[in-house]
Amino acid sequence: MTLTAASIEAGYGLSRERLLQIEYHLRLTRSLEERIVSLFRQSKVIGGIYRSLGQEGESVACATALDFAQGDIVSPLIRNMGSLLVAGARPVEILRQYMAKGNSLSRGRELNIHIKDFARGFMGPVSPLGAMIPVMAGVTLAGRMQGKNMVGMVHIGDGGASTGAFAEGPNFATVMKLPLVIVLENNGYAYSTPTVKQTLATRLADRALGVGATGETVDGNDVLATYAAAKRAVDRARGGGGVTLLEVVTFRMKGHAEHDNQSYVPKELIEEWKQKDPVDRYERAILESGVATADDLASIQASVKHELDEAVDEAERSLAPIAEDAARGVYHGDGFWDEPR
Amino acid sequence: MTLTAASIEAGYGLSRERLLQIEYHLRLTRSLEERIVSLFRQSKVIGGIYRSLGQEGESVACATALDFAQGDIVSPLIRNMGSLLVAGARPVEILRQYMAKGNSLSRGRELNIHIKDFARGFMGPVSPLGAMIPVMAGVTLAGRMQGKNMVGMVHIGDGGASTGAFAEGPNFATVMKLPLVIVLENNGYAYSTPTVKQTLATRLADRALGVGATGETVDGNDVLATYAAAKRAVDRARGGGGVTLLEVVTFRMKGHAEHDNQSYVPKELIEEWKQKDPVDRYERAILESGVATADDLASIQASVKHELDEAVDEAERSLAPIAEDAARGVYHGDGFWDEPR
Amino acid sequence: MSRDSARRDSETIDMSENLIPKAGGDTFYIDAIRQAMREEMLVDPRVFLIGEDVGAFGGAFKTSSGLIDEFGPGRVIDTPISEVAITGAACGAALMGMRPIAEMQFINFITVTFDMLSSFAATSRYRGNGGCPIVVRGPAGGGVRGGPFHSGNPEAYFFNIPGLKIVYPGTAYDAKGLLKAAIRDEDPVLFLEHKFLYRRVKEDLPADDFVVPIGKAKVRREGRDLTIITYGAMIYLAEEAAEELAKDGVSVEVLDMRSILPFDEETMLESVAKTNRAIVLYEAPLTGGVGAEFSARIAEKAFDWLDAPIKRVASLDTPTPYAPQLEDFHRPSKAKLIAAAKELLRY
Amino acid sequence: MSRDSARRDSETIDMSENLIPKAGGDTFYIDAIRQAMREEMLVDPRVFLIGEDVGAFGGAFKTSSGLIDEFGPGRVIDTPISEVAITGAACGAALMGMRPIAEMQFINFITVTFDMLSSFAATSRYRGNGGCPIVVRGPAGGGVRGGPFHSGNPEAYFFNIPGLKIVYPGTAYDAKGLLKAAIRDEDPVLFLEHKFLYRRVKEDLPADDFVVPIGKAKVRREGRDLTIITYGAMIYLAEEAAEELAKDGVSVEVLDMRSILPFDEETMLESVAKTNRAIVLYEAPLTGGVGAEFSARIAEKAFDWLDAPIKRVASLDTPTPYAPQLEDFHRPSKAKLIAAAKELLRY
Ligand SMILES: Cc1ncc(C[n+]2csc(CCOP(=O)(O)OP(=O)(O)O)c2C)c(N)n1
Ligand SMILES: Cc1ncc(C[n+]2csc(CCOP(=O)(O)OP(=O)(O)O)c2C)c(N)n1
Ligand SMILES: [Mg+2]
Ligand SMILES: [Mg+2]
Repeated sequence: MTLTAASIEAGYGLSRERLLQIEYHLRLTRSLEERIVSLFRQSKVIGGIYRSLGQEGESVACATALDFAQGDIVSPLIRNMGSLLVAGARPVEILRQYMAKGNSLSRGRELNIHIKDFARGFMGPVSPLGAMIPVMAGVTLAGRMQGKNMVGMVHIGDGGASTGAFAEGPNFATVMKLPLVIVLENNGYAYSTPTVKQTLATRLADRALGVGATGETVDGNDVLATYAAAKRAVDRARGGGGVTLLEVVTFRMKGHAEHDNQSYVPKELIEEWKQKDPVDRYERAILESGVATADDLASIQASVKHELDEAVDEAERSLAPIAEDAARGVYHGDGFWDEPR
Repeated sequence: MTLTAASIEAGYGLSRERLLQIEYHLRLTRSLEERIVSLFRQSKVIGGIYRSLGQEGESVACATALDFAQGDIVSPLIRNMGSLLVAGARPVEILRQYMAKGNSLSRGRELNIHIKDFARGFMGPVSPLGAMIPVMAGVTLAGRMQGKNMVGMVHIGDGGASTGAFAEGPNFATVMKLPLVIVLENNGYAYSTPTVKQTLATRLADRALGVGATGETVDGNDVLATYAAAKRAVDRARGGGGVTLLEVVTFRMKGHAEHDNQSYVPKELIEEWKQKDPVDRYERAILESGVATADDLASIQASVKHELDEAVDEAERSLAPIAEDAARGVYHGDGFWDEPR
Repeated sequence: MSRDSARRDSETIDMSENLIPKAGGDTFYIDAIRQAMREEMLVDPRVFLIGEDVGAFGGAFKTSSGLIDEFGPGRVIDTPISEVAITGAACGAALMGMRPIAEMQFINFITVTFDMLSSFAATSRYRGNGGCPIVVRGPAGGGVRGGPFHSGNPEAYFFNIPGLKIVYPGTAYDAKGLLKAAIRDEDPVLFLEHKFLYRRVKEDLPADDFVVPIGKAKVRREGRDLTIITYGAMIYLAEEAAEELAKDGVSVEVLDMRSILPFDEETMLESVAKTNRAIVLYEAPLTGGVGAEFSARIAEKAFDWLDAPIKRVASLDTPTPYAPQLEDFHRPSKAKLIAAAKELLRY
Repeated sequence: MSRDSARRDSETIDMSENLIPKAGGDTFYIDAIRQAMREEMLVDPRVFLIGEDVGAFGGAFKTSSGLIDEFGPGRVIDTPISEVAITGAACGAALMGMRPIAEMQFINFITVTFDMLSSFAATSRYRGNGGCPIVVRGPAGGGVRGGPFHSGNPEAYFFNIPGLKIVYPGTAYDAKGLLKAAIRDEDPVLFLEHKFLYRRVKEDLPADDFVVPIGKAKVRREGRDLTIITYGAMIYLAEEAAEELAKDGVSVEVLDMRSILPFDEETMLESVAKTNRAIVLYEAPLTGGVGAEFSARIAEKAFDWLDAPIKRVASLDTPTPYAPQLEDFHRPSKAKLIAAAKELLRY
């Protein structure tokens, strides 16, 4: 079946404008990470980098299925920078985090994408894997109490799904019929551990069965299919249909962090997944369907480059935090968080 | 289909002797609990009582499927006194626990069935629900390392199955292909919480799917069926087939503990389950199949009574612990656990 | 733990009942807790209760009895047995502007969700993730023959975790006032309630709304010769010892810290400056208990005032044993307290 | 946390590298840990290692690098990301007579399994459930720009839990000797290893088997005027301060506690009896840190010897911030230590 702009619009409910928006977010994610890597090499990034190369598709697709205007909130993991960008986090905000600047959203206290802004609809994770599932259950519980029509979306990895914190969340959220979408990213590895050593389950979405949630598995490198599955889950949640555990199958194309050369990953596997690159596939799809021209893509890339040039400049110009501030803002009442930075 | 001694022998591999042994353990469990209740009313029991009335069948049946001579180990929960008795715990040992005697297995430090003896093949639980699943995974892991052909069996309730500790266990044990049988007792309630408020899963055994284990559900009040299912699971474990999550469906006929009059349980439900009493059903089965006569049953009950009379006497004669001992036996090296009591 | 058996065992506890106000008082400690929750739920729609069996059943100890009838299952929420999810959901709701109260059926099970409280709740504000105003409460304390897993005093586990607050009231008044303060607080508060006191202490409470500010200690008894610094159920043991020492002409000041994090260093130091002798008394095991911090602060900041070493009286460094004989020996006792006092006074 | 970035940031850390033995030494702290595991696995078939990525990958920090080649996947066991299961399985195996070493990828994640360690492991022997000789180890400590979740010093969380042991070595020798002692110990031991020291301290180690007994402190530097009581990576800060104070003619004794539970009260008191002044130094936040207990013991048992208050120098009462400027301010510094010392000396 050949796609056309009209068939995509009909099948996925995505206008040309939104399709180009997706392309923009895909490119923005990929390019921003590349910038971070080069800043890292210049010793301008504090701490590690956790790449989402080859997984940008699912982050962007899933977050695109949310309706932030309705108060939806996404809680990404470290490899979901794309979700943050879709929710409206600005590249400079992410760069300031990586560079531990005093005017970063966490004011230099926290790493990479550990940032939150409910007004825009995002909350970064804490490091202990699994914890954000219960937390996002609470976010959606509160949303319901407050009469909001919001949906929560929370990401977890194939590895993180082995934690007890993760496990309590879906059961709890499901029995309370909360409007929560849990995106389980099966990207083949958790650090050096392949999924087959993480669990004997053949389909991670089957965990939904054991708690009475809806489970679905989708090719996470197929942006449109992932969007469609995420949209179904979001609609189900908003419609009172409860929790969906959406397994997106993808692949971590880089090591766990920058220093890890992923020597433990068979070369052929990397080659194989390179062919399935979500950005390439998506671009082919929108080109072939006539949604976009090569010029459109070039102009998106140019504007991404321009945006990131400015963002990097702005981030580099940002000041380091004031040492004495380390003592403040632990508890309410000292005014720290009310002061501008 | 009418059962006969021969059909039971053929179908279940249970000889008349073992069938009478089961009957003995069922009656011993039920009667021992009744003794504990009456000691409680005389203020001779410290702390609470957690009855297994109406659930004795599954405890006894599952433990009977183990082979303690091969080094199998069962980790019961509070309502699995029957498992302990099958494993060879003596009634007086359990009474001394309840009465906090100085010569109890825990020397007065621990409650009810929180006792352990690996030589006989049992280890009572800690109170935090779910914890024993990982612990028993480790027991079987060690067994395999030591070249033993042992199987572990661990019990958890419908409520306890909502804990993160529980959830980590089956995945961990399954991916390591450990010889572990997890008996999930769905007895309708966790304290005051009915299973429908615990989870939306319709079949708790489905949790097995999400981790790649084998799942099975059985009528826990049908002693023979439960035995058969447990035996399959034990054989699977011993044969290298890994973890089974065996859901036994039963009903908690009493409140959570002695002070709880279970006002929250619909009367009809209790009536309904009374009809399904596992001991009654089992006795009917062995009577009707000709395995036992009414005289056999009477004589078993008489010997249980006799045994318990003596056990109660012995427990009552046991001394309270020595106060100063409270300071000892926290760490190795002070000799406390080497001294006789 | 059945309530009856707890009651039955009370005679063996080294904490004489006669010191506990009974006559005239009409609000038990446990009812003070319920009142605080109820009143805050009445005035603040953001407040809700979440935990195991807290709804129609009213909680294992009946602390929330009746609340579901008044506020419905939307605000008195029964949960699966999932402490991580309960506290995690409370955190998420708090970030959304709600004021959740999460009940642990027994405070011991707070250990299950240690990570959520230490990693998520405690750090949330500091990390720029926003204030996380949850209350986590549950029955703590021993003397009820609860054995190793139902007698816990976990305050020290959380004491080195900046971002949390911890309170441990010993009276019905403080229970109500501190719980209200905790619910209104902008930061996460662990509210430890002593199950031995639930139905043993009662007093008349003001009809009007009141709070007990977090971080303020209370001098329960004025004295000149020695200060006993304590909190929770131990305040009664301290008063009992003070009473007995008074017969020998010794004037003991009893300081109820009430709040543990933050704690009222000022009042503590003032008292020691006056009496020049201090005993720190607590129910948890000695080593690494929060009383060590109290002692360390005095040793640093009131050194000049000290006429004698700072003593501590606490439980033995063991888990809580089950048998009454063992538990009584394990716990602080009046005898140990008086011996410590006499030693200091001889100094 | 990439190792490179940790290294890169080392210059900003207030812990001068020149004090750290380098020349001649050939065994890094991290290699000492691996050697201890390897040697114990060689002589004792009961010993095995279990944790995330510990096998072919050799662990996130490469601490177990090569062990799987020597001992196979049956004894160097990769697990799912399940800290409760890892430590729980270690407990179960220990009860069966094995000697498991459970690795936390970062020590912070030990909070996830707090219940297993506090409820199960710590109480096992006392409850009659049998000794539970597990070792739980993992990279602790800050100064590596790890931010709030990769810089933890969790020793105080476990310090009020009788039944556990806790050690925190600061040198390669002690790392090896204490880990061997921990593996051979009959009780559960938390072994905290300082990730900042992994590849920064090295020394020549004896070729023969040796252990460092748990519970024994070590006087690293003799002095007459003041004792700095510390452990972990802070020993270097203490020595640096001692060095600088020596220029002013002040003679500082540096006591490395090494073991935290049990700790060497005797050596500590002896030192204070000699110097009459004490500073307790630790890397965790001040309030509720284990140093409070050290201080409290001195205040009770060495009171007569004290010529001045007992001071503590520790991290600020905040989570660990990420930016170098913030983290450095958060942590104990030589300046703070020297200021505290001078204050005491003026006393
Ligand atoms: C509870 C917990 N244990 C261990 C870690 C250390 N850790 C960080 S990321 C990671 C691997 C995560 O794998 P996965 O969940 O599959 O996510 P991916 O990296 O593939 O995106 C580990 C083990 C952690 N953050 N939290
Ligand atoms: C982690 C944890 N949370 C709470 C409790 C308190 N508690 C003890 S038994 C119980 C109910 C258990 O229900 P279930 O697992 O169904 O077992 P049943 O009583 O029905 O046999 C609860 C909530 C506990 N022991 N552990
Ligand atoms: Mg992964
Ligand atoms: Mg149940």
